[in-house]
This record gives sequence, C-alpha cells and structure tokens, in this order.
Amino acid sequence: MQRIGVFVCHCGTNIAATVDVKAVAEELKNEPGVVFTADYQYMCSEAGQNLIQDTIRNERLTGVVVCSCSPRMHEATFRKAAAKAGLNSYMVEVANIREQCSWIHKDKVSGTEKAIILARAAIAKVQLNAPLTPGQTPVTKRALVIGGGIAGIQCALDIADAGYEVDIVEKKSTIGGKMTQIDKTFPTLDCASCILTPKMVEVAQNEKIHIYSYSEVEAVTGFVGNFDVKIRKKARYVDETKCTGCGECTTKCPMKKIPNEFNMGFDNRSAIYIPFAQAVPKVATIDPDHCNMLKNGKCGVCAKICTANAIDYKQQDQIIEEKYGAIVAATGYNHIDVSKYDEFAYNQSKDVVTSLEFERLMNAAGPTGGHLKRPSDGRDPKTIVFVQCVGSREAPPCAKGGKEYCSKICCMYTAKHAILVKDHYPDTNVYVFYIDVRTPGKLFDEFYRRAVEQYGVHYIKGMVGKVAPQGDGTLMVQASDLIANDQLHIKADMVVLAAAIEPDKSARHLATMLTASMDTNDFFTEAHAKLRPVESPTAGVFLAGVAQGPKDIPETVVQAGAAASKVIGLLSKDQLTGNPCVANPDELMCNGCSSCEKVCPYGAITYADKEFRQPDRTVAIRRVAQVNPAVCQGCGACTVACPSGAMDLKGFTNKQIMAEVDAICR
Amino acid sequence: MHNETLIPRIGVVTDIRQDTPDVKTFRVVGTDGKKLFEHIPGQCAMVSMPGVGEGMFSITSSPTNTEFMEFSIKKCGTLTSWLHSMDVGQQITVRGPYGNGFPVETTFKGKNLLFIAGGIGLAPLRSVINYVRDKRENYGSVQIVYGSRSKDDLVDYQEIIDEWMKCPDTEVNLTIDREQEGWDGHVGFIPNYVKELQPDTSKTVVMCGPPIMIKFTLAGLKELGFTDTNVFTTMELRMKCAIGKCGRCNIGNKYVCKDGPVFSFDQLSELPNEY
Amino acid sequence: MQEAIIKRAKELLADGTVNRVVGWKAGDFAYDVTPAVFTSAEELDKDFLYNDFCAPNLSKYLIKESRKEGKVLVFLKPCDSYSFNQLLKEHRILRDNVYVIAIPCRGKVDIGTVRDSGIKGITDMECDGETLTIHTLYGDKTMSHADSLGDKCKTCKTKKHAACFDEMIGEEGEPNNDGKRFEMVEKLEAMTSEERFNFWRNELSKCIRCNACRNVCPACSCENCVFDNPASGIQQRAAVTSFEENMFHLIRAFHVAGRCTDCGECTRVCPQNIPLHLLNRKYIKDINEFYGEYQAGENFDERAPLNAYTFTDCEPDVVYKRGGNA
Amino acid sequence: MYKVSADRIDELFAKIAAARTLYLPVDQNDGRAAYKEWSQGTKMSSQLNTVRSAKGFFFPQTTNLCDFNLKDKEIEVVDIRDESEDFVVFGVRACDARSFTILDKVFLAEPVDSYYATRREHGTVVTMACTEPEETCFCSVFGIDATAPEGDASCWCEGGDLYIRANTEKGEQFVSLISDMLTECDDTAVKAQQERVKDILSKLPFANVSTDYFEKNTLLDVFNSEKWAKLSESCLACGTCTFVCPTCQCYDIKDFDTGHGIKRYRTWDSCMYADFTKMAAANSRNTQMQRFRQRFMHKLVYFPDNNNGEYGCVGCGRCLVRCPISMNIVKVMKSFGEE
Amino acid sequence: MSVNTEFKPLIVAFCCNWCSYAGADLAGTNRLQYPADVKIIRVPCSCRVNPMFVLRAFQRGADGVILCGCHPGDCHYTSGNYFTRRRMALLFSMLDYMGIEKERTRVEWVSAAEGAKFAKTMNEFVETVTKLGENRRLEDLRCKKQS
Repeated sequence: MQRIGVFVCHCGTNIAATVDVKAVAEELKNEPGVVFTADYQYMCSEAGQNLIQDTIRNERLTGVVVCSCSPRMHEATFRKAAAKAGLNSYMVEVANIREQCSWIHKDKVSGTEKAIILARAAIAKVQLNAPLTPGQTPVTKRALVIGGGIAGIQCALDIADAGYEVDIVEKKSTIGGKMTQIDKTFPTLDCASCILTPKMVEVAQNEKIHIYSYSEVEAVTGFVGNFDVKIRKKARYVDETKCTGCGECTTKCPMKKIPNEFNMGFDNRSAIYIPFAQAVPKVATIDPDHCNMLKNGKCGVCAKICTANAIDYKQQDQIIEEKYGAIVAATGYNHIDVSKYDEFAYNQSKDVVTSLEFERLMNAAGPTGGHLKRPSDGRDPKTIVFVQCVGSREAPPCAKGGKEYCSKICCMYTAKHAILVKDHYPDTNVYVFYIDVRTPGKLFDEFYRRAVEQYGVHYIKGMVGKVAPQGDGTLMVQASDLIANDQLHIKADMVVLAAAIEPDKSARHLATMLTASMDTNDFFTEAHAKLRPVESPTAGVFLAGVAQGPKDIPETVVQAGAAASKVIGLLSKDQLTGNPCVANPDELMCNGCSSCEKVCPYGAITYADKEFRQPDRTVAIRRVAQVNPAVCQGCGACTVACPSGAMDLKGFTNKQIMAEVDAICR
Repeated sequence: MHNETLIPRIGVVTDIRQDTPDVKTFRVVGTDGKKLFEHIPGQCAMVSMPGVGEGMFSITSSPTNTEFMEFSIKKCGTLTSWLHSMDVGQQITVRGPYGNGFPVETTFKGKNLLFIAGGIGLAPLRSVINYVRDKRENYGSVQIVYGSRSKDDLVDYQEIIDEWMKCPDTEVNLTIDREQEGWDGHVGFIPNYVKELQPDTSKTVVMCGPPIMIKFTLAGLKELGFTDTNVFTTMELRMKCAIGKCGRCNIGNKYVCKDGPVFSFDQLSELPNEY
Repeated sequence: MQEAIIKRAKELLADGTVNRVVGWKAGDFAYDVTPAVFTSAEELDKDFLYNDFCAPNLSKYLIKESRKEGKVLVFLKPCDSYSFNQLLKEHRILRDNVYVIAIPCRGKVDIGTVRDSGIKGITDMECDGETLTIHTLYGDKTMSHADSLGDKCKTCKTKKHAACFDEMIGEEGEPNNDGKRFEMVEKLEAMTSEERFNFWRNELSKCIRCNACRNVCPACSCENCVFDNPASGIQQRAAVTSFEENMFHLIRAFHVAGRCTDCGECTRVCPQNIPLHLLNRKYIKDINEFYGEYQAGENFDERAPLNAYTFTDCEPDVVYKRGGNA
Repeated sequence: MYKVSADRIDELFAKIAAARTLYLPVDQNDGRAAYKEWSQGTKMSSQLNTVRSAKGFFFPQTTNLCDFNLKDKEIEVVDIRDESEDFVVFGVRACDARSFTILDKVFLAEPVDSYYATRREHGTVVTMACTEPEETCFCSVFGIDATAPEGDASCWCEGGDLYIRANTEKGEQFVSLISDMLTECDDTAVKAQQERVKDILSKLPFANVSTDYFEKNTLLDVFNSEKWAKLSESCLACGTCTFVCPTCQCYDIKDFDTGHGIKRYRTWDSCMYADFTKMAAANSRNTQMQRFRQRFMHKLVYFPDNNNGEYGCVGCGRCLVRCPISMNIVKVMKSFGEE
Repeated sequence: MSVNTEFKPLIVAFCCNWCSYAGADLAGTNRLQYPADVKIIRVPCSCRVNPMFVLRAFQRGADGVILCGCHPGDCHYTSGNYFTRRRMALLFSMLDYMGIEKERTRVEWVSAAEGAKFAKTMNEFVETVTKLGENRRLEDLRCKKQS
C-alpha cells in the first residue's frame, strides 16, 4: 500500500472553470492509499512544486498524483520536483484534467465527475508503480563505417573531423565504391574521379581513420555505445605495410586473361592486380581463383620481382576484434542482373550494355580510352537507343528480378549519357525511351531540357518491346511511341539499358547481425521515415547512401553527413542514459518461444539458456528471453506477443493498465 | 442458519512491532476491543485482507494473554507484504482457531521442556513458551535454544532478554549463524549448538524452523539418545480452508490444518515424506 | 502397419539410436488408448498399439521427453507433425533428442462420436476398412468408419506430414482441399449476431474449466498459464460468470492464434463436447483471408501471422465492412 | 412400494415441480445428458448417466461464500447466505447417490460446512435403478447395488410402470406430494428387473476388479510403489477426472474485486493441477507423479483409512469415459492388483 | 438520485503516447467538444494494448472500447501499430463471431495533428455505442455499478 498525495491544479480558470477542483480534492481523500489531497492555483509554479516537495517530506509520500494539464506538458516538471524531494521520479503520475477534460467539456458536473475518474485511474496506477532507475552505459568512442563508397568516405571524414576514431570496412580491395567507375556526374558534368579521389586520399591520410579494405564484417554483438565487432580481413597475399603500389608485379604476372571487373569485363587484368591507378590503399591483391602459385604452387613470379618483398603466399584471413560506439551501414548498391530480360537481347549482343558498362566505355580511364566504340566490333555507333526503367517500377510479381520502386537516378544519368554522346559525337542519333522522366532536383530539369532542346536527343514516351540483333550487326529496336500512338522500328548500333539498382546482397546478412530491420526490398529501414531518416530503429546503428534507399551522389553525401553528425552526437556522450520504462521478462514464466524477439523492432531481445532449480530440486535448462535495457525503447509490442505473460513493460505493466481500466469502469 | 467458519470475523490491528528487518508482530483485537477467540498454544488462525489474500498464521501470543492476540509474520508473499504495509487501526479479517495445538495440558504437563527454534520458527513456539512461563508450576525445567542468521534476525529479542532469561528454572541459549559486531554470544548453526549443549534426553523437545534445520537437529537429537515420540514439531502452514476439506494440506491421511499442525516425529514417521 | 512400426521401433532401440519410444498403449477396451513411453522390445510387443483408435497427439509430450537423457523415438500422424514442427519453431522441443517417424492416418474413430450415436456398453470394436463392428453388452452394432470419426478427423486438413521427420513408414498422403474444414465456421458467420451469441453462450456455458483443452493443446505449452498466474491479473480458477467463461476461451484462442495447427485435440478431449476448434478455426480462416494462406507448423522459417505485418494489411474495420448480420 | 404408469410421467413431473424445484437429467443438443430444471415439455434423458455428476447440487462449482466492503481502514463482512428453497433431484443413479454419503463425511464433519449442509437439508434425492449399465460401470466393486439405489426415494422403470419406494422421511414427504397419482403395489416386477440387471452387472468387464491390494498393504507401501511413475507419465494434469467425479471435493478459495467490493468464492479445484498445493513459500507436491498419486491415494487409501474402510470412489465410470488420455482409477487398481 | 434514465455509455480509449494522446491534447487545446463518457488511458504505443485490457474494460462495465494509434507508417516505434492492426482485426472479428456487437470495438489512427479527427471520432463512437445501448453480451454483472 502506497502513501499517495494528490495535487489538483486549478490552472487559473483553465481547469477550475469546468472542474470543481475542491470537490475533486475532497472526493479523492477516500481513495485507498491516498493520505493527502490539496488543490492549488498553478501546480507547475515554483510554489506549486514546493507544495509537492514539502508534502512528500512531511507526509512521507511514496506516490504522487498531479491532476493538471497533459503529462506531455508537465510530467517532466513534476517528476523533477519529486526527485528533488527524494521521491523516485517514476512514482509520479499525471491525470490529464485540462486537455482531456476541462477544455473539452462545458458542463461542470460531468467535468468534475470525469476529473475524479481520471484521477482515480492515476491513483490506481501509482498504487502499482515501482521506483525505476534509468540505466547508464558507457560509450566506446569509436565508430565503424561499413562500406567505403562515397557515403562511407564522407561519413568517416566527418566523424574523424570531429575528433573520433573511425574504421572503414570495405569488401573490395580499394575504397571508392561505384563512384570510381562513373565518368561524369550530373547535372554539372564534372569528372567523378576528380572530386572523389582527393577524398579517398584524404581518408588514407587521416590519422583518425583506419581502412580495413578487402575485409568484411563477420559478427556484431553488443548494443548502442558498446558494439563488439569481428572483422574478417581477407588474405590478399600481399603485405599491405610493405607493398609500395609500384605495379611491377601486375605487369609481370603471367596470368593476364582475367576479366577486369573495374571495367565491367571490357578488358583484362592479371591475377595480381591493383583495380585502378588511384586505388586506396594502393596495394596489390592476388586473386586466389586465378593465381597459379596459389592454385598449383607453380609460378612465384610476383614474389621474385617484388623488391619490397611484400608478396606472402601463406597469408591467412585475419579476424580483427574491435569495439565501437556506433555503426554506420553504407553498403551501397548494385545494378540488377538484366540477363533475364530476354526482350532486350543483353545476352545475345555485346552491343546491348547496361548504363554502368556504358559509363566505362565513355570514360577516359576506361578500356577504350574514352572513345565510344561498339564492344562487338569497335565501330563508332551512329544510333544509340537508351531504354529507361529496365527492372524499375515493375508491377508484381517481378519475376525477372525487377523492382517495384523507382531507382531514382536513371533518368538523370541517361540524360547525362545522351548529352555526353551528342557532345562528343554530334552526328549520333540518340533515342531515349521512357515511361516518365523524373527530374526533381536542383538544375535537373534544366539539364534534361538541354538534352532535348539543345542536343536534340529523341525522348520518346514508350516501351521498348524487343531488341533483335540483325545479321549486319545492328540491333532492331521495336518500340511503341505512346504519345504518337505509333509503333517504331529503330535500327540501332547500341542499346543502353538503365538497369534498376538494388541493395548490395551483403546488406541482408549485415542487417541480421546488426538486428537492424529491412524493408521487403532489403533496403535498411529508418527509425522514422520523416523524423529519423538516417537512424536505424536499432539504437547506435545509422544509415547512409543507397543502402537506405535509391539516391544520387549529393543526396548520399547529405545523408552521410547527417549520419556522421548523429554518430558524433552519440560519441560525444560519456554515458548513455536509458529509458527505464523497458520490457522486463519474468524468466520463470518465459517459454523461450521467440515471439517477442520477432516483434521487437530494435533487436533488444536475445535468448540465453539458463539453469533453473526445479521445485523437485532437479535443475532444468530453459531458453529464456533477455532484454537489453540500453536498446529497448519501451514500445510494448513484445508484451502482447508473449502468450505466457512473461514479458511486461516497466512503467506500463499489465497490472497497472488493468488497474486504470478498473478504476475508470468502477 | 448454521455458524459458518469460512466467514471470518473482523480484527483491528492495535499495535505493530518491527521485530526484525522482515518480521513484524501485529496485535489484533475484535471490533469490540476484546480478544477475538480463545485458543490453545500452537493453534493457528486464517488472517486475511479481502482482495489481497488469506493465509494461515500461528497465533504467537499465549492463551494466557486475556487482552489480545498476536501474529508474528515474515514478509514473503503478496499477503504478507500487504500486511507489512498496514498502519495501526487497519482492520483485517480473522477466522479460527484451527489445528490441534501443543499438548500443553497432557503430554507436556510436568515435563522438562526443550524448545528449539530457528528464525521465524520461534513464532509458533512463542505462544507455548509464554504459556509455560505463565503456568510455570505445571512444568519442569525449560531450556530454549534459539538461533537466527544474525542478531537482527532474532525475533522477539527484547522479550527474550527482558522476560524469558529472567524466568526461574529457564535456560536460554541464543546463537547466530555468523560472527557479528556487538554480539558476544554463541556463534554457529543450531544443530551443532544443540549437540554442544548436550541436553538431557528426558526432556520433551518442541522444535520449529526451516526444514534443513529440523532435519539435522533431529538427527543430532537422535544421536544424543532422544526418541521420535518425545520430539514435537509444528508443520508448515500451507492450507486454504483450514478445516480439513479443501484437500491441500494433507500428509498422507492426516490434514495439517485439522490433525496438525503439531505432530510428534513418531507420528510423522508413519506418514509419507511429502512435506 | 502396427507390425511395421513395432519392428522399426525395436530396431532403433536395439541399435542404440534411441533409448525409448513414445507411442500408444493398449487399454482395457479397443478405444481406451493411452500415450506411453516404452523402453524395451518386450514392452513394445506387449502393449504398443497403432490402429484406428490412436487419436492422441503425441507431440506435446516431447517438450518434456526431449529434455531427458538420450534420444526418444516418436511416431507422428500427419496432423501431429504440424504440432511438432510448430513446437520446434518455438524452441519448445530439442530436435536433436528426438527421432521422428512419420506414419499415415486415415482418420481416427472417436469413442465420443460412437457413444453419442446411442450405442451403449461398448466392450470391443474392430474395423475392417470401411465398417466398424462394435461389440456391446447388448449385442453387436455396426457403423461406417466415416461416421465414427471425431470432429478433428471428419474435417481433416491434410494427410501429408509437415517436413520434420527422419523417416516415414507407409505412404505419404495428400492435403485435403474439399473446403469442408470451414463449413461450420461459415455457417456461424452467416448467422445473425444474436444467433451466434446464443450459440456460443449455449456451448460455453457448459464449460467446467477442467482445462483439458488447454492442457492437451500443443500450442498451449506455456511454462505457466496466465490463467494460473496470480501476477497476470486474470488468474481464474473456475468461471463464476458468463463473462469469465467467454474470457478464458477468447484469450486462449487469441494466444494460440497463428500458432494453432488445427489438430483438433481441444474438441476431442472436451468432456462437455464444446466445439472449441471452431474458435481456433475462425482465427485460421480470418488469417487466411486477411493475410494470406497460413498453416501453422508447416514451414519452419515462416513468421507467425501475428508476429508479422505488411504495410498493406487490412484495417481492423474490415470487421464492419465485411458486413454480415448484426 | 407404489407405482404409476410411465405414460403419466409428465404429469408426475408437473406435480412435483408445482411443489418443489425439480431437476432431472435432460439430453442436451449434443445428445449428452446434464441435470436441468424441469419445465413443461422437458423430457427425461434415457442416458445411463450425466456427464457431470450430481454433486453440484450440494457442492456447486462456484459458491459465493461472503462479500466484503472496504472503506478506508474498515472492513464490512456481508453474510450473503440465504435459506435455499426445497428442491428435488430426480433420476440420480446409485453411484451418485452413494457419492452424497461420501461427501457428507467430508462436509458434514466438524466444523460443518453450512453451505453444503443447507443444500443437503433442502434437497430430496430421488434415485433411479439402472437397467442398462455401461461397460465402464464398476460400482459393484464398492458394494453399490445399481438395482437398488439409495437416496431419499428410489425408482424403477419396468414394464411401462414407474415404481417408487421411499427410503427416508424426506422420501416419504416426496411420495406424499404425488400420492394421489400413485397406487400401492408389491415389488414382484421390481424384483424381476433386479434379477435381470444383476446378471448383466455380474458380467460387466470390471465387475471383478479387486481392491484387495489396498486392504492388504500399508499406506506407505502403496505410497512408495514404483508403479506411480509409469501410471502418471502421460497425465495431462487437467482436471477432467476431478470435475466429472461425483466424490472429488477439493476446492479453492479466491477473492474477486468487483471494483466496489470483494466477493469471496469457493470453487472446485483439482489436486491434479500443478499449482494446487503451490503456496507463497513452497509446493509440497511438485511433480505430476505426486499429484496423480495424491488423487488415487486419497480415493483408495487415505479416505478409507479415515472412514472405516469406505473407498472414496463409487465406480460411476465417468473418469474412464472422459479422461483425454484414457488413464483412470480402474487402470490404477488393476495395475496394483497385478502383482 | 435523478430519475433521468438516459443511457450514458462508458467508453475506454487507449491512446498511444506519441500520436493519438497528443491528438487528444490538441482536441483539448482547440476546445473541440466530445462527450465526457470517453476516458483515455495513455499507453506508449497502440501495440501495448493487450486483448486482455479490451476484455477487462468490457467486464468492468465499459460499453465501448476504442484504440487510437499513429497512422500506419508513422509509428514512433516504426512497426507497433502494424502489429496492433493485425491483433485487433483478429480480436474484433472473433468478438463479432462470438456475437458481441462489433460496433463496440474500434481502432482509429489519429496523428498528433488531428485534434479535429480525434474529437470527430469520439463523437461518432459515443453516438454509435449510445445507439447500441448497454453492453450486455460481454458484461460481468458483479462489476456493474450499484445504483
């Protein structure tokens, strides 16, 4: 039984006009546990707060009910006041008799009656309140950025700039990501490398940043402020600390016929390779699938010629364990595989390319030295057809691997491609087939209009039905023009497919490790679509770049910066103060069925096999749920998912809510 | 209309004494200020707060007290927590008395008595000890061995010092489990202490305490030469109806609430070991 | 079938794969079959039974049995296999300690159904395929096998096992898609609200809260049921009012919603013949209609419908929009 | 002995019901029988027995013992008991009739349970002799004669007539209620029926189940038998057997807070339930084996020990029919008898 | 006592802390009237509402129960109201199936900005329940107010 004090606020006339506050205070004297009631002009005033504090001390109150305005207004005020008088903050409840009573009712009789009932509910709840203390957890002042593309790079730089250590884990042998493969950027047409590579160098030179290239996250445990991460540093058979990146080995390596991924397979690389000249770290990597020495033990050329003595065929994968306070997922994207779209003949003709492939064909550092040639025969294409929305905005069931969403960047990069082609080769006929042209963005629509108006690119609203390779090496494009309501047959030399983009396949596994939620398309879900767009629902996990949803480079950089600022905000704290109203499982009741875990949006619930002393003195091992109070946000979804009622929510327990129901219905 | 034992009477709590950190003693009288009913030492009553629960508790005051009844209650569950949060003046409900009680007018009469209690186990013995004190001439020597975890956990410590120790032909042996500042008495567990004390086997023993204490003390007493017939205990009070009907508290064919709670160990030896 | 099962059980006992067998034990009459644990070939020969009367679902026993020393062999009928898989999914059974043999089922004779048809003093029964011969104190009677089935078998959902077994004896069956499973639910849905209310009041007022439905239910596998737990706030021993009668069955059905495999044991064991499965089936039907076909226990990885959602789920007002009778 | 033509039974019931509330077994919509209050048009069931026993007339599943009103620190105890009306339970079988004498030994023992006692005083039990026993019947094992049921008055249905005999004063009163419909007669027809049925009874599968074991062995021998583990292993710990049992009388006492007062209830409970003996501190019967053993020890050992050898079972066979896993007292008795 | 027998329903409204409770506050701030019969219980999220609470309210004498939460997609906890949506759709359907008037139960999504919607919803709901009259099919007579 508590000793409860009830304080009824007049709020000037805001409450007192419709609620007989004196009658309320008088009536509540009869409630069980109530030892004191009072009414006062303004409870939130200093004098009002003093009244509460004095009464707590004088009447040895164990619980306080304030009948006043909405708890959203002054709950914190009254809780602080109580705490000053030595009463646990969570022993205070507010009955909302202003917003939800006096302001909405005119009749004083019913207003007073309702105020009494609302107060009774609060009293019934306080009867069952227990003191709660927010947990404190320390913060490891180090961040992990997963993915070394432009998102990861920007994010790491910003975090490092604030003075915190950052590690970047990049799966490839160099950071840089997709942007390294891009020629020019829209709508300014400045050179992607020129703006990216200085940032890559900056990362390499920043003392606060450590790059784990050719590495992957192996396991993540822990929670906000205290993640324990295992990173697998894959064997590259080259000692990073010794390799000077001179590239001598790559020229001497006898295995030279390996399709070069960086150039989308348009040329070849050797078994030991550096992806491109500006790679960071600029260190050679041996491709174990093609190296003769690693496969058959024969060769060893690279080791012989390496003056730095950096080659190490015996190198093993290394597991690095590190602690982090925050993690940023910036795992990026890939283009979908378009080979299932038979109608576009991607598998049949080398001259049907994806836009990223086209990007390499246009790039000065690319396989053709920037001179656009047909991949099949090296001739200059005279007619190029661009097909938009290949795999984007598809209607379910998306059997060919397409996506329901808009990939967002294709309209703009296609306009860029069209302009670049027309700019370099003005006599080329360029057609763009589109469903809609979407150009929201600064200078985007102007850019698109330039393509149409200035460069004379043929934009045709319509669908390409079929691309048929012809005997003469051309491609017959059959399409419909929806505006002219016409069937078109275009004899093209090249067809460029704007393939949809999708999250990197590694993201799904990573999300599981991070207990971060994903949508049905495997994009990471944000904590709140509008208000918390760079945070994952899992505390301490942040999102940057296309991993969260399709976006272009500036948007990615914006989000990376935003994620960085969130990380900095987190790392700047020495201690994290939790919300004490968290889920609280009763181990004795728990079945370990995993229902709660399934509905927890934060990954706050884990399971442990625990020993229980049975009543017959034997010991039984049972799987039971455990809630990490630092991660739980207190929504209560788990409490209802739990069939045995083992899971309860502190501050809003089953019994408390039922007591409120009972009091209201009494 | 028949009298109905299941319908309780109202008791008023007139005094609350904090005995140990988790034991309080409640003084209860009827609404008319008089004792609710008469009882035999060792008998129990069902104490309840409607809506909270009902539980069986030993009446720890002696029947010789003509003014009130007392219950010493350890805080261990919902009801007891509630009772511990009461203020003086609170009403509760009481029904009883239930159980057989100690054979104070038959078997015990004229005997030398040895009381052994551990922790809250003193509560049911307090009634019989005080009864014997008040009718001192009817009984032989009295020896009380009482132990607890610590000095603070000794129930009725003040009464023991002020009254029991001063009583003629009464020996009080106190012990606590571990050394403690401000304690210059015996330290050690009850079973060992009893063996050290070497009580005379002619004594009739009344024992109450946690099962583990009972088990080892009984073994010790037997080593010393005591027989089951001369050792009595009072069983844990795990009943609901208290009138031998609800089917809960039986040990074999005996109902603790009706046939007990006081049993001699020779009676228990014929019953299943289900307690 | 019984011979093959016993033979295989003996082999697995003999080669040490398992150290005991959970199966059905013969009773005094043909019909009073008791689930039992067998530990030797002799016991199997003496008492093991598998016939048209072995209705009890053995899967729930494995919660305890799989936590004992050594591996246990269990025989699962198609419908039991879903319960088993669901329990696995909820981590209630330790799979490594169980050896599962799937066995076929053609529907079990329900003694309640036979008795309720007015046949008294049943001392023995035998079934040759389609006809059940019933020996009674008052002469022999016959009944068709189909008529003698319990509710759970008359509307059997499938004769195909969930993929959870180590081996199979006999032929795998097929799912039953005759649509009859939801006939009674549909009939109730077509009634007026008041008729439904009266139907359920009439049924649930018979409840004696013996907990047979709960205790036999493989989905009701809680360590401590909310109705037994004073801390739950809804502890209830016996229903005093009609509300309490409703409350128990409503909450029980809700707690097993999306987890109930429709094994029908609740109705089979109800001493008062309350068609409890109609509550569970209503949830199954609603889940199928609202969120897509779902069979609890069928797919090990699939999320239970109440632990999942889609952005486009129907709103709760589907209940009013669906119309129906007021 | 009196008789009345069975054709006039509706008239007879109407007559009884005019004077007393009349309960009798009635077929429900699912074909199973339950005791219901008679009203015009109610037909008596032809089933051998009801699913639930008749004990609920005297020991209902829930009883409101008393109410409490709380205000501040004060408690008001409200005795809500009232003098119940007279009623007749018609068509009780011999087994259930015997169960009342067993329950009497519990509830009428000091201190008398006034709720039960009042109901007993106001209830008249009119029994009906069995003619078509079921295979699950074994009342004869406990010395019950199904052809000569006890009760305040006994009835036989034979050859289109209903024969009635009063056994007690209450039975006489009952007969006097309907005396104008009755004609006095001899017991020839009844005797013939009894002979016929006794023959059937003697051939019942369980007619010769033996209780010897429990008479020849001590309480501790039975208690400590290793058989309990095997017998109890498949028990679901439900309360079906206890709740259909005419002699099970375990109960629980629980308070219900209505929001404006506390109602205290006594409800049926089952010793088979896992939490039956669970208390704040401990549980004396922790395993299902212990609880299973308790139920059968109580019926076959403890109760007879305390009641001059009378068993706490009447052989009605309800638990045999209703147990979800077909474990029952006969299997227990036979298992012990096997030695 | 007055002899006015006009039926005043008792409505229990569970409101999530982030959207609907704030929406209710906004209704108050804007002085939008709705009957005093509605009594609000604050919960962190609509997904905290256990079917037990809904039934409890009916047992204790409520004539209608309404849950309010953030609009789907706007849940403060990202997914809570999606679970609520499924749970309550099934629960209400079951109540309907058992012959409990379905109009006594309702779920409504009310954002923090929708004070007007909150008031409108409550006015409608009170009207609907008033028309239905007293809850008789899911009541516990013991808990009825003694008058």
